[in-house]
Amino acid sequence: MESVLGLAVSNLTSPMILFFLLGLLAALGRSDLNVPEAVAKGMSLYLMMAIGFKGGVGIAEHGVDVTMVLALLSGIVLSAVLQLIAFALLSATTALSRVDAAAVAAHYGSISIVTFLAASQSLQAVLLEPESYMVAVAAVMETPAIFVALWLARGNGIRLDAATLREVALNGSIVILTGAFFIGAISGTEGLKEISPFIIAPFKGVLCLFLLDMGLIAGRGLKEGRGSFTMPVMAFGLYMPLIGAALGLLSGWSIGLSTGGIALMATLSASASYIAVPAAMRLALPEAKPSIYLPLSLGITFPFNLRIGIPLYIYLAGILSGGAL
Amino acid sequence: MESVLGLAVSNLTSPMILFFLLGLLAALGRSDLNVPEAVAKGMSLYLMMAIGFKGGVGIAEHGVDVTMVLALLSGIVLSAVLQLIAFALLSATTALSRVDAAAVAAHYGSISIVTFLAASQSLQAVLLEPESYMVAVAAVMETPAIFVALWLARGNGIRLDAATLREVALNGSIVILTGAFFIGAISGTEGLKEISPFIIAPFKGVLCLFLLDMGLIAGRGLKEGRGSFTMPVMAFGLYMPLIGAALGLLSGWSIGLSTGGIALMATLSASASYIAVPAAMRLALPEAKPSIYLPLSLGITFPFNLRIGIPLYIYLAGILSGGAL
Amino acid sequence: MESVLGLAVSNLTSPMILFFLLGLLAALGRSDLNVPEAVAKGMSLYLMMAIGFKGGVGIAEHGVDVTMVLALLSGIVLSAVLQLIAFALLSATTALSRVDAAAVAAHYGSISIVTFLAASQSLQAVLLEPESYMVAVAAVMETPAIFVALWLARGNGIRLDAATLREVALNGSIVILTGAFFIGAISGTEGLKEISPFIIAPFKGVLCLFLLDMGLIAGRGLKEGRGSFTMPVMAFGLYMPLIGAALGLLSGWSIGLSTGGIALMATLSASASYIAVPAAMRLALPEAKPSIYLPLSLGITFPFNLRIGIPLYIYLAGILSGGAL
Amino acid sequence: MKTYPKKRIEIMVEAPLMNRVISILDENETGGYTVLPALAGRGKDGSWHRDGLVGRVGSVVQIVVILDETRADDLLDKIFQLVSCQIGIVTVSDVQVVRPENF
Amino acid sequence: MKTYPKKRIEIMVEAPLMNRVISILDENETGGYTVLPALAGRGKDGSWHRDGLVGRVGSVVQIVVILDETRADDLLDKIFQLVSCQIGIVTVSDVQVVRPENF
Amino acid sequence: MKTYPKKRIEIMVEAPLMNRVISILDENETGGYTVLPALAGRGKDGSWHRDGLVGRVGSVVQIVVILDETRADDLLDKIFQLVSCQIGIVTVSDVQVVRPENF
Ligand SMILES: Nc1ncnc2c1ncn2[C@@H]1O[C@H](COP(=O)(O)O)[C@@H](O)[C@H]1O
Ligand SMILES: Nc1ncnc2c1ncn2[C@@H]1O[C@H](COP(=O)(O)O)[C@@H](O)[C@H]1O
Ligand SMILES: Nc1ncnc2c1ncn2[C@@H]1O[C@H](COP(=O)(O)O)[C@@H](O)[C@H]1O
Ligand code: NA
Ligand code: NA
Ligand code: NA
Repeated sequence: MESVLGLAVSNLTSPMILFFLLGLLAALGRSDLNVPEAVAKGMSLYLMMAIGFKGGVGIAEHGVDVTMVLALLSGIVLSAVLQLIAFALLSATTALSRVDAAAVAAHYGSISIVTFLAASQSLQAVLLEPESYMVAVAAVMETPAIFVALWLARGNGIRLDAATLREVALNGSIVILTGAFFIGAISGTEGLKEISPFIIAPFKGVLCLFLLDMGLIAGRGLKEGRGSFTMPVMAFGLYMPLIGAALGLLSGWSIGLSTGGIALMATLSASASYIAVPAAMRLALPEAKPSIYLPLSLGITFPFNLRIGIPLYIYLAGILSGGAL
Repeated sequence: MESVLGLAVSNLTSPMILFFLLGLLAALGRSDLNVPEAVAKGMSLYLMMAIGFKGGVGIAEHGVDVTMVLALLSGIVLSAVLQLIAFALLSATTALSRVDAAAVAAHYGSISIVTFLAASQSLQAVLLEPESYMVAVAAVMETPAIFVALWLARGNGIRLDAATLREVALNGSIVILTGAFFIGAISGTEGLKEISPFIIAPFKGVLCLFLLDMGLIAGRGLKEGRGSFTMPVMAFGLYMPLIGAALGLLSGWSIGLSTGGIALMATLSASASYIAVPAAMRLALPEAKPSIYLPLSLGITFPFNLRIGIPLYIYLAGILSGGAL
Repeated sequence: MESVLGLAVSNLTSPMILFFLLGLLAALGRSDLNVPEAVAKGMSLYLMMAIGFKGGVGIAEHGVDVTMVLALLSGIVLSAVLQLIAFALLSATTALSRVDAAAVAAHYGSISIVTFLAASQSLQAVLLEPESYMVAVAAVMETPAIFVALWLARGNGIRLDAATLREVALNGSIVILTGAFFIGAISGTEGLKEISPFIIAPFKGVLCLFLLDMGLIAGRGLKEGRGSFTMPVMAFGLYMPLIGAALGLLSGWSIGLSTGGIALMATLSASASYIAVPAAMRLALPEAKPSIYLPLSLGITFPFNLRIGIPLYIYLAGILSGGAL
Repeated sequence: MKTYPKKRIEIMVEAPLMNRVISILDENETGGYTVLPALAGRGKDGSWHRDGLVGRVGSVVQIVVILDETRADDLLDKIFQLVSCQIGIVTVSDVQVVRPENF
Repeated sequence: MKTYPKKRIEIMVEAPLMNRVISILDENETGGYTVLPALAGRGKDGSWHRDGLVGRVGSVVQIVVILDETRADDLLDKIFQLVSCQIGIVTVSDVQVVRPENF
Repeated sequence: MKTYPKKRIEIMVEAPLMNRVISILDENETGGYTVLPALAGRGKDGSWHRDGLVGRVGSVVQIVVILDETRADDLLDKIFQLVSCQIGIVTVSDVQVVRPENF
């Protein structure tokens, strides 16, 4: 138990978490600090390009194996299972309408790429090397939840038209992430050497600035959201990631991932989307209230994972895989 | 012939080309992936600042010689000659109006700085060092074509007023490129050392992201442009760069440039503008249709040069200068 | 006297100053060169984050001492004293209204963080290491002037309401600067190592691009401002920094700062705000004319400090502290 | 100067819906349209501000269409069908244009 | 299509004042508003352009409020008090809306 | 609240032409103007979107001028001369302003 505390404390003095806290406090204190939208979008493009590329280079170096295929399949199954669990829990414990519950559940079936990044950085700090294809797992877990949500909300006059399907499947973040993954796989170590001063060296620094912005958004979302939250909804934002992590740990362990890989699988399952899914929900389930799902995912689950979840998942992954941690 | 294939293939696995392709495919597949305008402008500022500065430092290191003066003069002459050839070909083979032909020709008289950059990177990969003043040649080839276009389109009630002249001569891209060139020349190696972690190290990576954006724009331009293109116009977009390259190779060789210098001279001649000239045409020749010249330059000639032209020009430059390539 | 010339000359060939000049000339020549607003804001966020963080790491390394406390106190006192001097001089020598004089004086009581950065870079070039807490001094000198201005302009129906106070005290630039300072102090050398490829390596290069933008704004401001300036107002923009520097030198020396620290104290006192204070004045003293205070601070005092002031202050700091310079 | 009366339809919708509205305009062969970005706003669902927004949710655009009165009603019907269950408001006002073609 | 007459108030103010105007709108329980960013402009105090602006001084936003005539006058009074001594202009015009609720 | 009738001229032109239109406004001693950026649009020459645009071609701005009826006609003439052969549309509508000065 001490080591998890140690991890959690070192996590607390890492610049990334501190910049997130700064943003959160600035927003709660009503400072006018902000990151221009274009800069925020540019950073998110950069982060996804870098992470996809690095993942692809990993594949080029280590090749494809059966565990990778299992990991991808587990990701898809986990995503669907978690979403159904989330929907059942929300229907049972909260007063949310069917459509709202479906929309919230979709966020928890999908993943948060920034949470994934933060976990990767924490793993690096404790010298654990996760499998490089975990970024591909992240990519396959991002969108299916949107389709499941439409199915869950069926019977409310909701139809899936081809246009929505295409828009969802080809949304920008999926395209850049998987595109950069394939580019990394094709251009390999050679390609990485050429652009590593851009995509590797400044990566953590950019992540700090990006997390500052996430803190600002989370803080402002929390203030806006206050009104719409009931206790059961807030509680859901805190226990759902733990359920996700538990299932993620188990499946990561059962398919034979490394300690780092198990921790990332848990993190992905525990995290909730706040970019791709909300945008898709506005298109596909416009009756669902954004004032519930956005603040819940961004203001509660995201900070929870960042500050408490990640060190815990790493610790538990270490125990599960019998590692030295 | 094998080595040109080799170059072309290595070109195909370079991250730069792959990111361009990714953008192209994303646009053709109607993905909503995009790069915010401010970020795209910021990157283009960065690229021009970096390339100008490096060119200037080269001058500070190697000094000015007679070949440099010849190269600058050749650049200007080539620009005018190519534009007249383009205008004659367009008038003879297509149904474009005089004004449209003049506008399209202006794009091919001018140059594309991103094509120039891509060629420089490919040269680096095969360890060829072009003359550092080639960036100055690029700068002098950028704007004259605009004035020639106005002269070609004369008799359509078009007058050149002083305001247009000044706007064209002092357009932002010329000012930052030549300004950074002189700053590089003044502050020299000392200055370069101070800012090289900014302008040298991440350069290729930024170029990748920028080419992703170019791919998106080219793809969207192609989709829009489809309707306006006739076969002869499209063919022009493919053979005109070859004519340009041929003349560029010859003059680069005849004035005694190095293999790298010849290849860059060919690339500049083969490339067509899609930033400075289109903006100037809207001001000076508003009757010309942007739906012809933009997609042609950006959707056809630019990808052609990037994927096929550059390796070919480098190969031919090697043969011409009797190099080992 | 020779060494100050030497410093001034080396200052003139530094890329930073040259990019500022390029911007100034481009603006005066009416070029359309510009830096997108979002990119400019992004760079200013970056610069403040980097400088704050580095300052905080310095504290983590060297600890807090009594001189630091004295330096912070001196900063606050200097800020108030300079503002009162400025107000008295403006009232005595110019025809500005009481409100305008109060607004202009507020700019000279506050500081310019970019001038501070440029001075830090010049110090680095002559191998002088200022105290790392000087960035904290900069932070405490930034805002008090705004409150003093409201008091000076009193009797014009101006009241300070709580909303204005909070907005001023929590303005974005103060929050990011002090926030990054504390984050640096908490995460220390460890944290710095993680993100130094982002916040240290490219710093000077980003500063060049930022100064290009400052040159453009200063040049455009000067052209706009021409009409509103009288000779006494312009003169004030030139002699006020010298008064500030003199007091800054004296107090820096009397509390026992190092040569670099004295030079920075002089620079802070000599510099005038052009970001935080103008924005606050529009809220708090809307009757004051922005067409006077902005061009004066940005078009006259800022370039003066950049080109002449900084080398002079460093030279004088060297003499005062009996250093070898 | 001679001017001609037209209608100005302004549609404020969330950015994710923009493409849908534009498809309707395209199908209807409207002469043209212009989309202006909004920076901030408030509606039934609370307030939002563009800066810092990572995704597109919340941010609103204003789509401006100048067109002939004869075509306005038909377009309004179609747009209203889309916007009704979504977030957004639609206004119509009178304007004069200088060139009567293309509307 | 049936439409209902409303008022469109447009307020152009400097960005630093935006939050003040919005507070007034919030206090007045206006149904909603939208803020559009401006890129450049000119007024009594000279011209400005957004690009390159580091701070927020000079840049202007246009705040659009659609509301019922019955509430317009009261709001105009309050806004005018704020804007009068500051930089900014206020215009009112007639529009038709498609859904009458929420204004 | 007492208001005064004015005209609102809105000019949509491609960004490269913006400076030309502004020069005309300046020469005409128009009291002021505001330029709003557009994000996307469609006209005779096809559609465009701001994101990803490297140069300025294609992107459109909307220039808003509030002015007195007595000065509107003259301005329209001059602007129309510039815009006629170019891409762009000009609309005029009625507005009320709160402060009558400066228009
Ligand atoms: N009365 C109004 N006046 C101007 N804009 C409005 C108004 N009501 C709503 N909006 C805009 O339309 C968006 C969606 O509004 P709503 O459908 O009420 O949530 C808001 O975010 C505002 O930007
Ligand atoms: N007549 C006008 N038409 C349109 N916008 C205006 C007008 N006058 C002023 N503005 C805008 O309002 C801002 C402040 O104007 P002023 O209060 O006159 O300095 C200007 O920067 C313009 O953006
Ligand atoms: N009917 C219209 N309504 C609104 N905006 C228009 C309309 N027609 C054209 N525009 C805008 O004006 C620009 C140029 O139009 P055009 O001159 O028809 O090519 C377009 O890109 C649109 O942004
Ligand atoms: Na999840
Ligand atoms: Na060419
Ligand atoms: Na000062």
